[in-house]
Amino acid sequence: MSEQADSPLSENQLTEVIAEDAPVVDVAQILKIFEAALMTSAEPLSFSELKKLSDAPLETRFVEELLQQLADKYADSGIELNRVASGWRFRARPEMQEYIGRLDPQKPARYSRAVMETLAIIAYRQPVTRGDIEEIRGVVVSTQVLKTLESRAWVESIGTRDSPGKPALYATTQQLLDDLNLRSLSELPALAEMENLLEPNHQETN
Amino acid sequence: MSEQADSPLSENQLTEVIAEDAPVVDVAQILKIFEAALMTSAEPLSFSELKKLSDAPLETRFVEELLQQLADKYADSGIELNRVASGWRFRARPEMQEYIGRLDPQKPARYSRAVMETLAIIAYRQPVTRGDIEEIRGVVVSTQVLKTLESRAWVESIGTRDSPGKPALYATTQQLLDDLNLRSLSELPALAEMENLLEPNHQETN
Amino acid sequence: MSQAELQLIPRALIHGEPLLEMPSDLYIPPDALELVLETFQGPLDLLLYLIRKHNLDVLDIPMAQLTQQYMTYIELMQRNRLELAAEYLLMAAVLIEIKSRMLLPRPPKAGEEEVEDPRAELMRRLLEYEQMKLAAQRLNELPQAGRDFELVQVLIERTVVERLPNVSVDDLRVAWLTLLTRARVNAHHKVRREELSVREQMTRLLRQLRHGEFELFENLFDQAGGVPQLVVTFIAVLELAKETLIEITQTETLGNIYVRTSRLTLE
Repeated sequence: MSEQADSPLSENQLTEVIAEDAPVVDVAQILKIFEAALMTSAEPLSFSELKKLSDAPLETRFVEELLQQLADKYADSGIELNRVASGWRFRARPEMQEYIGRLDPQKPARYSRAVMETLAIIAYRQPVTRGDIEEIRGVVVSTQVLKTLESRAWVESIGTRDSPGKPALYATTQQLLDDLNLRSLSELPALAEMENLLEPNHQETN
Repeated sequence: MSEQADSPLSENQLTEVIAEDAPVVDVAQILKIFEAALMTSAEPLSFSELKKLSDAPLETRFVEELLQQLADKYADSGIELNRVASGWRFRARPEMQEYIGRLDPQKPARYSRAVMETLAIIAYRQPVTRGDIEEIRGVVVSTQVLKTLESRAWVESIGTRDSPGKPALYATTQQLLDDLNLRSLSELPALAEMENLLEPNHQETN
Repeated sequence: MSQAELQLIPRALIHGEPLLEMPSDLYIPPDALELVLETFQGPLDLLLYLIRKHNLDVLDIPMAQLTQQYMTYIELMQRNRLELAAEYLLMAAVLIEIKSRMLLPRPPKAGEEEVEDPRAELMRRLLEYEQMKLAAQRLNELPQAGRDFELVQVLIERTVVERLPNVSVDDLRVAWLTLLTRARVNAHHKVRREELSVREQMTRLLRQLRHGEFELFENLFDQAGGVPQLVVTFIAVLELAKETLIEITQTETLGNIYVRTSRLTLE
């Protein structure tokens, strides 16, 4: 916890980064503002939003350095600064959940297999129509399942396919990535290789 | 910012406070838990809630000391730990508001054309009924439009016309003049002049 | 039992017994059957279960065996009058069709043409479904905001200023010009030139008469405003009378003139 006391980048080091004729940045002050903004914002903050918080123009590289400094400050605490799809945000460390959960005995909903399979198909095969999802799952997809995902803002309709009936095309949102603490779709768990699935269970795993 | 590195109460000092046969409290851990819980809770946390966060029983006096330590940790940051009627909570320091307010996605609001035209008609033709406005605009005037203007206290109904249906008569208010920085309605651009601003339809506006 | 299989099986108690595995003789208590039906996501899921449970090769499905097992389930479910989704029956038809096609003697190879395995499409669908099923499981294992971790949300007290639109005199001018332009296009909307102060006086007078009582005519005039003001007010009174917004009465010749709003409904 002593890093922030002992080894922050000095102000000189940091101000070098910004344009010479720009107003001098009060690093300690801007760090406080970033901290307060990130902690109070309901949504992750993007670089462009963070830049708006400063009177002097800031370069992205400098903002990144400040964020790293802030992340280091919380390296040994109950919360952490993360970068996710739509920006930067603080979260409680997952290992705190066990305790925090005691304050609200209501357990958050776990989604049914129908919901999760539909989400997986949309995530890995997007954009897909309801028909595509039904084709893969082999059953009718209820409107309720899609509504659940849409009301969570995890999937959205991004247009229609140019085929009879103009079916809506579904895709996943940034919100899904944010909620899973991911930066991009490429960070989703890799799909199981089809070949591995092909292997019959000949070898008994007693 | 260096207090938490240099002068936390030592574990020995703190554990003395709790009952001798109670499990030993991991002060660093419980501080992290308090921090995470206070940062993520929508409501202030009371002593009894904070005590629930610990596996070992904690005395109120000890919880208070821990909170003081946490408050000190944030003494030089963008947020602060406060005690309020129903417990403890973090909040952004008031001086941060000015900066964080910039993130509001609120764009300068604009009134719709319907609202502006209705206002213009009431201003220039008062007192008028809704029917009069509709006749001039050539379209139905929605209740919402009039409500918008009334809630702004820019127009008010000053009576009804003695005709079928007793339609309300609308006029502009002193508030409108104040907001437009005018002393009287006669300071509004003269209609006659304005008509000259318009090119006759057949003429070319080169 | 493999890991994949474990995840397929409902974690439920049937008559106090955990339902971990289908009994090999396929006898399933009726209420458990209902649960099983709810547990399987459809015919593909049920088929996958049977294939994995019996260590069948997806690439070389013994159709007779699989079809027979599948049909046993379907019959059991029907016997118990469980409402079977149409997909299950459709799949039964598909299985039987594949099975019968495999029984037919293969036509002699005409040239290089390969005869497609009637099971190919089913195999493809089963594998694609299984891939997505596993993906769903892994997706569900990812820590989720609100379920597995909490987001930091520190209070900020905002001096809430509702930002109302600003309107300038110019905005009004633009609005009016738009109206004028339109009025010219639709010639029947006559927008007359008019002295604004008359209108202003009309509004002022109506406000003054709002109480609904008779008001002395003279009291309507503001002497301090000078002659132009008096004229404008007088025109306003006449205009209001013309629009039947006010009543003007005089009980005797040269007597006092009284003015009131015409049966105005007051708010």
